[in-house]
Amino acid sequence: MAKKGYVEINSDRCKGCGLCINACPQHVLRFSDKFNDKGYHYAELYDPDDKCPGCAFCYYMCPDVCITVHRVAEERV
Amino acid sequence: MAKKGYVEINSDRCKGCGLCINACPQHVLRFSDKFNDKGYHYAELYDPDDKCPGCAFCYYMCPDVCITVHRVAEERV
Amino acid sequence: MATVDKIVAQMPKSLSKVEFSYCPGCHHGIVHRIIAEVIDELGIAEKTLMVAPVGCSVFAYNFFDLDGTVAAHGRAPAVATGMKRALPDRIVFTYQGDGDLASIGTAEIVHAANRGENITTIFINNAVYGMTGGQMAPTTLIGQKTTTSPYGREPKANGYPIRMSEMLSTLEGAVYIERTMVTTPQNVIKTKAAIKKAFQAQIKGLGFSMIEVLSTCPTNWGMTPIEAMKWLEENMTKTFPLGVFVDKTKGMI
Amino acid sequence: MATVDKIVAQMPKSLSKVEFSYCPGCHHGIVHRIIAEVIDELGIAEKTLMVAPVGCSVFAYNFFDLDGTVAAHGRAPAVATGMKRALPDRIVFTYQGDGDLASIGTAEIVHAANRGENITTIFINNAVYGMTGGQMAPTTLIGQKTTTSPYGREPKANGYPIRMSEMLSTLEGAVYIERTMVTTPQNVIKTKAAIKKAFQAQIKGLGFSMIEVLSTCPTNWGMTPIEAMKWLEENMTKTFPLGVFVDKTKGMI
Amino acid sequence: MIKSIIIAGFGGQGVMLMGKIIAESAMLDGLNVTWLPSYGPEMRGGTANCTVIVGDEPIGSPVVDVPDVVIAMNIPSMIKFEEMLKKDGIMILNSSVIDREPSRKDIKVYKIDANKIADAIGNSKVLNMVTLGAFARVTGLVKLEMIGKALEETFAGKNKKLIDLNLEAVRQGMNSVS
Amino acid sequence: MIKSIIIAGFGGQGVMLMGKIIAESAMLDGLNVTWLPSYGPEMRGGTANCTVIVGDEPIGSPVVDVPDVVIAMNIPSMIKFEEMLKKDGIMILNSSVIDREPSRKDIKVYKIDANKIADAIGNSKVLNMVTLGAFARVTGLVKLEMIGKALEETFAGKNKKLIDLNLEAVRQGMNSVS
Amino acid sequence: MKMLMKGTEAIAEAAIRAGCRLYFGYPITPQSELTEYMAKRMPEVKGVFLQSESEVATVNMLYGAACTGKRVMTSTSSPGFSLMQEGISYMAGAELPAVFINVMRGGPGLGDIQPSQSDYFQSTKGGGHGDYRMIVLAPHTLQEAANIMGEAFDLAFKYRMLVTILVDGMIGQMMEPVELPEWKNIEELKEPDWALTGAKGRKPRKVTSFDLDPYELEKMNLRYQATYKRVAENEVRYEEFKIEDADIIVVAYGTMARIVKTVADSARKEGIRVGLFRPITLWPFPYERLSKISQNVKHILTVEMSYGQMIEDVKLAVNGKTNVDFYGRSAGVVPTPMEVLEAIKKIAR
Amino acid sequence: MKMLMKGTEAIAEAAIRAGCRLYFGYPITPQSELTEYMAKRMPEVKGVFLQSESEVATVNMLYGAACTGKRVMTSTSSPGFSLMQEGISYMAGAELPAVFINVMRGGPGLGDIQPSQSDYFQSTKGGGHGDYRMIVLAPHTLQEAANIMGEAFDLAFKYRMLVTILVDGMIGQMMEPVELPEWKNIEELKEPDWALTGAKGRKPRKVTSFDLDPYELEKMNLRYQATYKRVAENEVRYEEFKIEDADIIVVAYGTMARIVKTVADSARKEGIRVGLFRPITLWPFPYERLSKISQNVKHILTVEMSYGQMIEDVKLAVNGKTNVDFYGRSAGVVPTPMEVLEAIKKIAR
Ligand SMILES: Cc1ncc(C[n+]2csc(CCOP(=O)(O)OP(=O)(O)O)c2C)c(N)n1
Ligand SMILES: Cc1ncc(C[n+]2csc(CCOP(=O)(O)OP(=O)(O)O)c2C)c(N)n1
Ligand code: SF4
Ligand code: SF4
Ligand code: SF4
Ligand code: SF4
Ligand code: SF4
Ligand code: SF4
Ligand SMILES: [Mg+2]
Ligand SMILES: [Mg+2]
Repeated sequence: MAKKGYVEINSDRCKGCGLCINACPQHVLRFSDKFNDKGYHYAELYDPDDKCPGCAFCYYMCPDVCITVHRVAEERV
Repeated sequence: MAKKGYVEINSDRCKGCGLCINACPQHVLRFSDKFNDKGYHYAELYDPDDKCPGCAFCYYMCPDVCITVHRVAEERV
Repeated sequence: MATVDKIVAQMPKSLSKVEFSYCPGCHHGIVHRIIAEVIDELGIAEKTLMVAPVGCSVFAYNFFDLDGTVAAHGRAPAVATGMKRALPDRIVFTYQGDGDLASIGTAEIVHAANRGENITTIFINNAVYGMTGGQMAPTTLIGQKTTTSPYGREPKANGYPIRMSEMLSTLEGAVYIERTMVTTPQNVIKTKAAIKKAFQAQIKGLGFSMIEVLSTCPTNWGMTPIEAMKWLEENMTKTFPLGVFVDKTKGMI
Repeated sequence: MATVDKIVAQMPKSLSKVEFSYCPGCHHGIVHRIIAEVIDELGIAEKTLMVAPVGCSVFAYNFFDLDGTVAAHGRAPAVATGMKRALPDRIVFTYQGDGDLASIGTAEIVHAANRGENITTIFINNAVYGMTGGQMAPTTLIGQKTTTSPYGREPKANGYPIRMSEMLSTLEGAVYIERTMVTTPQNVIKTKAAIKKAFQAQIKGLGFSMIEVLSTCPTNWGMTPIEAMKWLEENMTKTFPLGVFVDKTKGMI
Repeated sequence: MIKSIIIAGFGGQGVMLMGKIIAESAMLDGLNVTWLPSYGPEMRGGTANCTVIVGDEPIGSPVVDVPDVVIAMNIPSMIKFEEMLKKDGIMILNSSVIDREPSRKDIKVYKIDANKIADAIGNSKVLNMVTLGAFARVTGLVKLEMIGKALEETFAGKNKKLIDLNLEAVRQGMNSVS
Repeated sequence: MIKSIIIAGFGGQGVMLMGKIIAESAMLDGLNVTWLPSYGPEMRGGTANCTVIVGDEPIGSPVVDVPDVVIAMNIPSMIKFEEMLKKDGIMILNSSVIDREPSRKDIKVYKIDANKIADAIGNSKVLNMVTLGAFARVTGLVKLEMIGKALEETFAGKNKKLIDLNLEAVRQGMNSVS
Repeated sequence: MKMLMKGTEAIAEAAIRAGCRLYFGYPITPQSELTEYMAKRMPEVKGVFLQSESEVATVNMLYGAACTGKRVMTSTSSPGFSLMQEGISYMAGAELPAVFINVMRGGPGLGDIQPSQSDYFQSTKGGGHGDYRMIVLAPHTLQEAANIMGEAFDLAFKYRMLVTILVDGMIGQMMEPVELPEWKNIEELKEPDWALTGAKGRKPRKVTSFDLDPYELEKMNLRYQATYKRVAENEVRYEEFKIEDADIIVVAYGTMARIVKTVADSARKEGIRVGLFRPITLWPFPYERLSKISQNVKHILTVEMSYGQMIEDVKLAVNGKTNVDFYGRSAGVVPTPMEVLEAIKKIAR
Repeated sequence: MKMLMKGTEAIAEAAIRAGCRLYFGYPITPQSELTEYMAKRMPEVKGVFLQSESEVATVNMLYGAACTGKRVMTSTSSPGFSLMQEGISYMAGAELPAVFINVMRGGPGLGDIQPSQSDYFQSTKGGGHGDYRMIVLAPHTLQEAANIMGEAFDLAFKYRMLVTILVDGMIGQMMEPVELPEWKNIEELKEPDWALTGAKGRKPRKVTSFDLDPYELEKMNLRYQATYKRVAENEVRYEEFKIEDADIIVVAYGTMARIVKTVADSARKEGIRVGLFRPITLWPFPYERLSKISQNVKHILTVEMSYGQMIEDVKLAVNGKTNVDFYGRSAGVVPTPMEVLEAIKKIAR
């Protein structure tokens, strides 16, 4: 399947609260094994099956405004 | 007719506001011609026809607690 | 048969003999007397503490023959709270004007009510700052001219007459709130019943009670005492309707 | 045909890049973002002044890319009033916690609302004093344990959770008051609509508007961010029902 | 020359305005003046008073220990200020309300039936202007012409009739002691 | 003898408690002690730290310019306090989080994989006690016995298991540097 | 043209002429006439008058309005000024310019409403928390009060400081002929570069007294201290009255100084050479000048309507070089010229 | 038995032991632990803990509770103390005894939450209006703080005065071993003859700071002044540390004095004979004693966590007899021993 959407997560800014993970309807977010400089296991996208449609639920819930949501579409140029 | 009631007015304390006069249903109160030490025309009882029944309306309305209300009755001793 | 002369109404015991400092016809005096009568009737004079406000009734602690103090402007509910917490079995009441209670003392009255502080507040709403010379109060009516609303109170600039009884009634700790007036012997009697109930609520430990009494300020309204009463009845009661706003005392008193 | 990559959601412009000082999962951050989005959408960033409170959001004036200041604890509505009176054509909003707005700042919020002061207040109710370490707030629930209600809030001693939206709704100057929460994307969207409406009311010059947002304080509640959201939904909403308490904007916006 | 006047009476008797008109008239006459009121709740029920100083030198203290003139509009005021009055000083009394004599013998006393005169004019409120008239006549410190101007200033924008009424009261007060 | 220790880390790492247990253990051992925290919002998100001084003389200032020991639980803390450390002073690092080296060469550095050891014990929160154990072993300033008593005091009324868990963490921390 | 005006009114009108178009206040005797005057006058000059819900609200409204870079003021009396202390400290910390009028009355507590000078410490040493100062001006006639208003605003903006006009109930309540100052053209007042007005076409600005990092907060404090130093160096004001040949110098301010002028004349009639040193800026206090003139004089007498507050500054100035005596009454009692003369005679003996 | 306690907790527990059963307070860093401790502890000792809606409410609750003759207290930090100034003035005027704890933090305004000593003026000169004083005690160790609480209440009742314990965030936040004082038997505390308790079997009593007649108010004020004089004569407290042979005497209080003790030792190691004069009562300030010892000494150095507040009292004491220098930092920055030593060396040169 083609990628419809994806997110970028500012891992430096992330505090590992998990609200995005909790909100993601596609379950494509998880905590990283790694710590960021603040010592948090930050959130990361793990979406091997391209399930993320860019619904932005994670964005809505992120208290630290870490998430940028992209949508990808085939469009006529 | 026999006296059923009457009022005593502390004329030193009276400030001549007239609330008692205004409230008296029998119209037996009036301003004195004289000034008291404060310079007010104090209220006085003028009840030649013994109309006052001691209803205490004047007492209720007096903001300076000047009025003592008496009721007089024929009673068996 | 003999003629018996009985005194049926006279200065209540809980008033001291000190002459009131109020202007002629000012309703503060009527309400003082009512409170004293209630205290006498309930037999609580020896365990009552009064808190006077800053306002025309600043001397009230001297007019009552009770232990008493005067609070900083607006802070009577806090002072009363301190007293009541220290001596929970005493009766504590505050006496406050509309500047005192509805303006500078807003936070204190709201939180005393919200805590259900077991005190009683007598609130004299005369739509004006009496003592300082007739400035606008938060309860001043729309269009009413005062020394600080010389062109008449205008909502855009000065807001609206605040209805404290209504507002405080939204708070859970308030058990009895009523608005009355004292313009006729009849409503003097009603006011007395209300004040008595408020004190009884406190005696029973039910929580916060307040009686708002619409009152005249002939001096600053620029009216005779009689005119002032008419004005009150005709104008103030429209903005501030009389009535009971909360009563959680049913079956408790 | 080509693959087009569009950003559909990202940090709004009205936020500065400064990292928030909030604990992980704290709802303050969500509400900040919503406000910034609304300001961006309304295109008012260049004429908006913000007033931060004392509380965890004390740094908020740095988190927004707007002219701003921080008011003394509880006094944001007074500060905002000063600003708005000086510059009536600017947009002024306060951001306040429950200790700030519902406790020490009671008088200021009541009178700003009553004056119909043409400002907008965002009120974060997290049932606790976050910044100072989890003390009881006036909005703390009955039975809730905090550092100053270690045995659980008990109405006899500490009074009742105060419902500010309900109380302020009794005031004539308040034109729009709604209570929301931000526990799901859906109610984040609702909250955003409410905040937008509040700002629009101000833009139209209608008067005082306030949005109360029920929020979590995972740190002082001693819960994970997710637990905290559940607790909020299950407990806080019972005492603080969501809804619109006043809306005098109909047909005006 | 510096002269000090204390004007005292009961709240509603208009003593403050009387003082103000005196000060203003003197100022219009080119003199230095100060006017200092008692104020606040004192003015309700109790006595109110003001101190006016006029002079052709700069005035330092607006407070006065020993006034040259006392105008007393009621009994408590007479009692209160009598003792302060300068030896050979002038005391003007509103005899409509004050039914006693001052006790000092070393002062000059003038009595004005101010209420009565005012009532006769048809407005009981102008008793202060009546008294002011008496003061002007007795002391010569202020001139009728300046009083007229001062009244115009004070009631600027108000009814012309009011000014006339007050001026008439001043005149009658002047005559009452002549 | 007076020794000063700065313990610094990230808000949730339990540095305050670590300091308190050190101070309390030393006190129980008959020494003078002070404990001084950084506090307030600093403790959220940023670094938190406390200063502990122990000694057999009276302690004047609870503030320290040049600590004898620094315990750093995260990178910002290491950077911040490294430069203050006394020459030949001791620096104890939580190597689970700190993946770099201190730059000074004139100090003694001990690395503890505190998170990992704590996780192994089964409670990630006890990483502070693990570190405390290492500190005790390295400096000899506090004795295991007193740490036990201090833990009992601190968790009085709490679960006995909790005390055992913490003490076990201390022990493993001691062993980790032996 | 001179007009007979009340002190409160003269001050209010002069403030308006000095460009003040925002007034926030809460009634309190003996200054309510100032508030009332503003209520009447501000709408006429298209200014803003707002009666606040309390003095706590007032000072914070002032804070907000001052943030916008406009000329703002309030007036109050002693208890109200006490309530403003937190806000004053905030404004000082945020370097906001504003003018306060404190018409002092008898204290402490509810006290009375008569003239007093017992808030000297509160204004000059800082009634609020933290190391801050405000400029304190003490006029002694209504003319001086009217004249000083323009200066008060100018100083406030020049240094980004609070300015308090400290007068007592007597100055507030008395009437005197006053020649009102010229109108300032408010169009010409330019917007300060720190004012919050909406970040249009520029970077957002922040106004605050806050920094959790003590080293950053210290920097802010050092900036305030540098300002205070500049003010102390440049803005000291005082009046000397017949001090050239004086054996006794009386130090007094405001109403008290007025009274002392009368007394100095009477004393000289009795052969006692009395002069008056009148600080006009109570902060910055004229330490240097007073230090200098105290060297040649036998006695210094401080006279206050208080139990001795300014005397500490007088002593700090004199620094042991000569005797510093005190005469004062408080609680609303205004010393009469006669009793001050007595106090002088006692020293002269 | 010594216990390791936080300063705030040691003070709170000592207050309870001293008979305090009524605490009103509002949270503020760095003293919230005191409030929290009281919340926990008061119910255990059948006392009253009430979290007020604000510091303005707090001080007025204190006023009410103090009216009943009981031992009452509150605690706050700088901005909160500013908000209490009106109420403090009222309590002083009503001659109500009560104990305040001000755990000072960096100012002015919101400032920061780090230790500071910049509220010295506010407490010692009167942050509120009117001529009043309160007794100000400045302990420098937790043990001293705990010990002083009983005395604080005793002084408050003996003189019917307010007592403020002025400490900084460091004393509030640090832990040290503390031996808690003995329990006072509260049954034995007798009801004062002015307490409002309901006029049972006696004449009604009135508590007030109010009299509209200035001459009556003056009488009240003269009574306060007489009390203050008695306190100044009898209750001055200070500590002298190695001053016998000192060339330089450092004057410092609280935390700063603690630090100076360390510094004095280091200085002596470098051959500079430094002593410490530590006022324990900031009001009444030990003017006399300091005046006396300053005669034999080359230099006086005042060190404060402020830009110089106590130094005015030091100068008033020294009165020109010797040099008075100053070193201070403020805004929450605590001078380190090293920099104080530097300051001393500069003078010693
Ligand atoms: C802190 C403070 N601010 C202001 C005042 C001045 N003041 C005294 S009474 C009063 C208002 C009184 O009005 P209200 O409460 O309505 O009582 P009333 O006189 O009308 O009965 C004011 C503003 C004061 N004493 N203290
Ligand atoms: C006058 C004053 N009193 C107390 C404080 C301490 N203080 C700072 S924030 C705060 C409460 C914050 O609670 P809230 O308003 O609910 O905001 P939150 O932190 O929960 O978002 C308090 C009491 C202060 N800064 N100033
Ligand atoms: S955009 Fe939607 S699906 Fe994609 S990661 Fe975020 S929440 Fe999950
Ligand atoms: S919601 Fe934001 S801060 Fe929280 S884990 Fe996700 S990205 Fe990180
Ligand atoms: S008792 Fe009744 S009838 Fe008699 S005077 Fe009074 S009001 Fe009139
Ligand atoms: S109501 Fe009272 S005060 Fe008024 S006139 Fe009658 S007696 Fe006098
Ligand atoms: S001013 Fe008004 S409220 Fe005050 S005593 Fe007079 S009439 Fe009553
Ligand atoms: S303490 Fe609570 S309110 Fe404050 S930032 Fe942390 S979670 Fe948010
Ligand atoms: Mg009123
Ligand atoms: Mg909160």
